[in-house]
Amino acid sequence: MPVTEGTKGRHAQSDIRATEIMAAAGARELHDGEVVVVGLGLPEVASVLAKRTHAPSLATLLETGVMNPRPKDTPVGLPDSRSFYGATCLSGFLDVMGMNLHRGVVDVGFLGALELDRYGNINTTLVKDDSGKVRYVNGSAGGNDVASLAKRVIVIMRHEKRKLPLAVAYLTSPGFVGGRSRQELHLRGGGPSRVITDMAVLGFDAATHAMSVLSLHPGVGLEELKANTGFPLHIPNEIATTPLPTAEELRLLREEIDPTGVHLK
Amino acid sequence: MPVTEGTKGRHAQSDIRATEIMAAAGARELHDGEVVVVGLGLPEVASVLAKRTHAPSLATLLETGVMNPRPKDTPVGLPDSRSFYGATCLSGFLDVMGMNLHRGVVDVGFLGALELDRYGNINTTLVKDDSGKVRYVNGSAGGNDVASLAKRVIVIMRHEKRKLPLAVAYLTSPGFVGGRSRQELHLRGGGPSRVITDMAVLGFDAATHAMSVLSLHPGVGLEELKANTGFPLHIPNEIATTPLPTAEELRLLREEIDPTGVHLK
Amino acid sequence: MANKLKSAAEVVQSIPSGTHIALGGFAIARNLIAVVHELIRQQKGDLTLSQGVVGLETDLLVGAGLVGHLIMGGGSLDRFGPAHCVNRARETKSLRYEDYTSLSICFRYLAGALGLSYMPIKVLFASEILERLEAGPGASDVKRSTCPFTGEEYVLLRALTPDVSFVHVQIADRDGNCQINGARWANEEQAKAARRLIVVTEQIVPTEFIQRSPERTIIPGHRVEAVIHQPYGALPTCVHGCYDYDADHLRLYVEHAKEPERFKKYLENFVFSCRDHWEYLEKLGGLPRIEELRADPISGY
Amino acid sequence: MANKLKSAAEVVQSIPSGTHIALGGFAIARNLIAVVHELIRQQKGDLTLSQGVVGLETDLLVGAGLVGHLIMGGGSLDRFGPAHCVNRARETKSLRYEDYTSLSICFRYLAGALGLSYMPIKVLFASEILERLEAGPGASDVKRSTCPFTGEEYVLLRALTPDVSFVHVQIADRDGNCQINGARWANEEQAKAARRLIVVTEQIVPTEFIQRSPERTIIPGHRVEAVIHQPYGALPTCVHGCYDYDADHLRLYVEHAKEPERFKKYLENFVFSCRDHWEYLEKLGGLPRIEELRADPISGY
Repeated sequence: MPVTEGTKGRHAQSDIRATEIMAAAGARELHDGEVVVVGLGLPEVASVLAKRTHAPSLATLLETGVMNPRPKDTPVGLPDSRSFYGATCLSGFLDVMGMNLHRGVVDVGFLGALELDRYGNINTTLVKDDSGKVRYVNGSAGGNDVASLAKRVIVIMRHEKRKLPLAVAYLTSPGFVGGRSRQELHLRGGGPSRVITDMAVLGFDAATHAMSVLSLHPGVGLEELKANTGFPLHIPNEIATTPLPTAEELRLLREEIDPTGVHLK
Repeated sequence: MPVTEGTKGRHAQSDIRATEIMAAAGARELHDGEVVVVGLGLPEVASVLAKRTHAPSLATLLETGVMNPRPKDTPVGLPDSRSFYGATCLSGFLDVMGMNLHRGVVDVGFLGALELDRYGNINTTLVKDDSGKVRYVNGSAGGNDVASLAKRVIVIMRHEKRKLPLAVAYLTSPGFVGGRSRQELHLRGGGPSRVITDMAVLGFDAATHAMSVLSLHPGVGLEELKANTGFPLHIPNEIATTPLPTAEELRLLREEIDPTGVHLK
Repeated sequence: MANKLKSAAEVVQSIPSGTHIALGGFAIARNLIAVVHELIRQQKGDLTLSQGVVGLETDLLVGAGLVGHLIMGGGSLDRFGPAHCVNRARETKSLRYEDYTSLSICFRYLAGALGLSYMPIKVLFASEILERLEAGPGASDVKRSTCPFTGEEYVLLRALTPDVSFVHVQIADRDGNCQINGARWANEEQAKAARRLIVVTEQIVPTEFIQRSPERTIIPGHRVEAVIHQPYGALPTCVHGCYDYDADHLRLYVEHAKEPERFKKYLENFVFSCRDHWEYLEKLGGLPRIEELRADPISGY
Repeated sequence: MANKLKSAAEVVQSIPSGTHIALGGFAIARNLIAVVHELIRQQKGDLTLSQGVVGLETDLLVGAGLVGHLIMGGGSLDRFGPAHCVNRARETKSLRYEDYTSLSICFRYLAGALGLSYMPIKVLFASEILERLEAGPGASDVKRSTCPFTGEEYVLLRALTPDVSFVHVQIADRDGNCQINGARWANEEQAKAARRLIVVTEQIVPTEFIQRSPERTIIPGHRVEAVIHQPYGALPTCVHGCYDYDADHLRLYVEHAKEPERFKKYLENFVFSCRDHWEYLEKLGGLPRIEELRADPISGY
C-alpha cells in the first residue's frame, strides 16, 4: 500500500488517504435504491463505491443526460464520451433534470463548491480577492438546479478556511439562506444534509440550520477543525470519529474504481 | 377505367369519381415545402398526391408521432403499424403536436368532420337525432388542437345537409365561432380556409367569415348545392368550376396511391 | 437488487380500488390487455382513468363498470368501430367524464412529468370542450390566464399525476429500462408523470442490449416499480415489430360491445373464464393464430 | 427538392450582425467550431448568444469581441481550464451578461420549442442568480408568480427563441433529418426553439438509413434550413463515436486564451489565416492527427 500523501498529511498513523475516507463517507450516505445526481470526481467515486457495496440498485444520473455510466477511463468532464460508457440511458437535460430532478424523484444531489457557508450556501461562480477584485470561475450549470430540488444535498470539498467563509462571495446555489427553512425560501428540495471534507463529516442543526460537526476524521482535532473553518461551527455534545474505509472498500477504491489515483491522489 | 359509382352519380358525364376530384382539389391546396398534419383517408391521399406532383418537399405529420410515412398497405387507423412504414421520424404527441403544431410551424391541418357549420366549426364528438337523443361517436383527439393551431385548416367531407347544419350539435373544434375573428377567440391558428366536399370547394368570406362557394364540381348546380347545405351559403358573383384531376393525377391515384380503391371508392 | 419481475395478477393485487390509473395504449395499438383483464378479474372498481386517446383497453374497463371517472381526449377502435362501452357510459352519464384533446392531455401529463403543478396551453379556446369543463367539476383543473410577458391569453391546465401508469413496450431489461418501437404518442409523459410506473413487455433483454443503444431508452429503470413479462400481452391490439392486430377478434369484440348483455358474455368468455393471459391466448386461437399475426421484420406488422 | 447542403461560409453570410444565435456544444464536446471560425472570419458582431453550458466555441466568439449579450448557465473547458475569454468579459463588463442555470436555460428553450411564451420553474429562488436578474435588464425575462391551482410560488421564465440555432450532429441526411449519438444536453429544445435551424454533420447518410431507425431522429428535416457537411467540424472538441477531443490543442488554446494579446495570435494562426475548416484541420496536424483522435467503435472515443 502506498505511503500517505497530500491533504496535510493528517493521517500519518495509517496509510489511508483523506480522499479515501471522504469517498467511503460519501458512499455511506447513499442508500440502496436511491436516485442520485452526481458530478464527476469524488462524488462519482463515492457513488460507484456505494453501488459495488451496499447499494447495488443506486441510480446514478449525470445532468447532461447520462444514466448509470460505468466509465473505464477517466472523463475530463461531463460531456466527455468517457462519461457515457456503459450507460443504460442517454438523453438530455429535460429528462435528467426536468423529468427526474424537477419531478422530485432525485434523492441525493452530490455537489462540489468553490465556497460554502455555514448555512450550506454554495458559490461556484466567482472568487473575490482581499482587495475585492472579482475573478469569475464558472457558474451554476446544474448546481443551482440540484441544490434547489434534490431531496438532500451532499457537498464534498477540501476543508480550507478561505473555502468555508462567513459569507460566500456569490450565492450560486441556496442552502438554508439566512438560516431560514427551505419552505420559507420556496425551495422544494430538502437542502444540504452533509458536508464531507478532508477533516470531518458535517451536518446541519435541525433548529438553526447552521453547520454542525458530526464526526472528525481520525487524527483531526476539534480546534484544528475550527481553525480551518471561516465561520462558527455548531458543536454538539458528542462528536464521533469518522469510520475508516473497510479493507474491502479500500481494495475496491484502489484496485477497481480509481486504480491510477486520478481522484484519490 | 372503371365506371363511375357512389357519391350520387353526379359525374356520369365522365368516368371520374367525386373522391378523385376531392383528392386532386385537396392536393392543389398544398404548397411545396409546407408542413401539414394529416388524418388518414382522403387527407392522406391528397397529401401523397401533392408530394408526387408539385410538392415533393411537403412534410406530412401524423399526431401520434409519425413524420413522412409512405405506407404500402392501408392502415386501419393512426396507431396501426402500417401508418409508420417508411417514416423519417417516429416520436410522439409532444414532438408533433407540441414542438410543431403548438410551436406554430404547421401550415395546414387537414381534418374530417361529423358536422361542420357555416363558420367552419367542427363537431367530431356526438350526434343528436331529431328527438334530441345524443349518441357519442368519438371526441377531439388531435382535432381541436389542429383546428386551434394550424395556420390554415382544410376540411374534407361528404356534402350532406345533415352534416352541414346551421349549428353543430357539439362544438369540438373551433372555426370562426359566431363569425368572430380568430384573434378575438384567442386562437393562434388562422382557422378554416377550405372545405372540400363531393359537390364543391368552399372558402370563407374575409369580412363575415361565413362559408362561401368557390367552385362547383363539374355537373353540380348551385341550387343542388344549396339544397344539400343546412345553412345559407355566401354566394359570390363568380363561381368557378372545380378543375378535374389531370390524366397524370388520375394515373397516380388509381395505379400508385390507392390502387385497391380503399379511400377512392 | 430487488426483483422487479411480477405477474399481472401480483401487480393488480397491489392496486386499491379508487386508484387513478393511466393506460398507454391508443385505439387498437399497444393496449394493456393483460393488465385490464386482471383488473376486471380482481374487480378493482371506482377507478379514475386518464388517457390521451382511448381504445379497447379502456372500453373493456368502462364496460366492466370499474371506471368512476374518465379523463380522455377522444378515441375509438379505428375502422373496427366506436368505443361502444365508453360512448354508452357517456350517454347514460353512468360515470364522471371529462373531455380534453390529445395535446391538452399530453401537456397535463408533461406538467406532471416535469414536476410542475400546471402548464399553459393555446388550445380549447372557443370550444364546447372548455365550456363544459368550466361548467362542471372539471373546472378545478382549468383556468384562463394572461401571460405576464406578452399579455397573451392562455388556458392553464392542472398537472395530471396518475397514481399508477401502465405502458406496454416491446423491450425491457429486468431493471425496467424500456425501449418503444414505433410512434410513442404520450407514453413518455404519461409514464413519467405517475407516482408508480408498471411496464408490460413483450421481451426481456439483458441490460447489455440496452447499453448498446442507450439513446433508445425512453423509460429508465429507476422509475419502474415492476416489469410484467407478458408476450402477446396486447392482443388483439397490435404491437409494432411484434404482431399485427387480430382483426377477427376486434370485430367480434365490437359486435359484443354494442349491447350490454352481449358484452357480459364477452367478459365471461374471454376474461372471467380465463385464469390468466395464457389461457386467454388459447381462446384467441393459441400458437397457430399467433403465428398468423406475427409481424414480418421489414414492415413491422 | 431544395438543396439544403451549404458550406459554413454560405450559411454565415446569411446571418446579419446583431442576430441571436444559440450554440449546441457543451464545454469540450460537439462544439460548432467550423461555424464559429466562419463567424469570426466574417466578423459578424453584436451577437446575442444563448447556451446552456458554454465551452470553447463561445469562448472563441466572446474573445473575438463579437458577442454583445451573453445568456448562459455556466461553463468551462472542463479540466483544461476555465473559459478565460468569457470570464474576462464578465469581469470587465465588456458585454451584457445574464447568468442562469442548466435547467432554467433548458426550460426557456423548451417554452420556445413548444410555442409557449413562458414556463414556470422551481429553481433560482433564494439565489444571487435570480437577485441579479431581477436587478438588471434580465428583469424582463423573469417574474415571480403563484400557481393558481396549488398556491405554490414559481419563477416564470420568458421563452428563449433564438434567431438561429446551430447543432453539431453525427448523422444527417440531405433533408436534414438528424441523429445524435451520446448525451444530448438541451440540443433538442435549443434546436426546436429557433426560428432558423442549421445543423453541422459529420456524415451525410441516405434517407434510407434514417428510415431504418426513425425512433432515433431527434431533429426532423422539415425544421432544418441548411445542412453543413463538415467532417471533424467540432475539433478540437470531441464528437461521441467519431473522434476524441484534441487535448494538446485544448491546452494550447487555454494558454493563449489567458491573455488577450496571445489570444489574438491564436485567432490569427488558427482562424484568420485559414481559408476554411479544411485548412484549419491541416494546422491541427491533418490526417495523421485525425487518425490518432479517431474514436474506437466500442468506446465511442
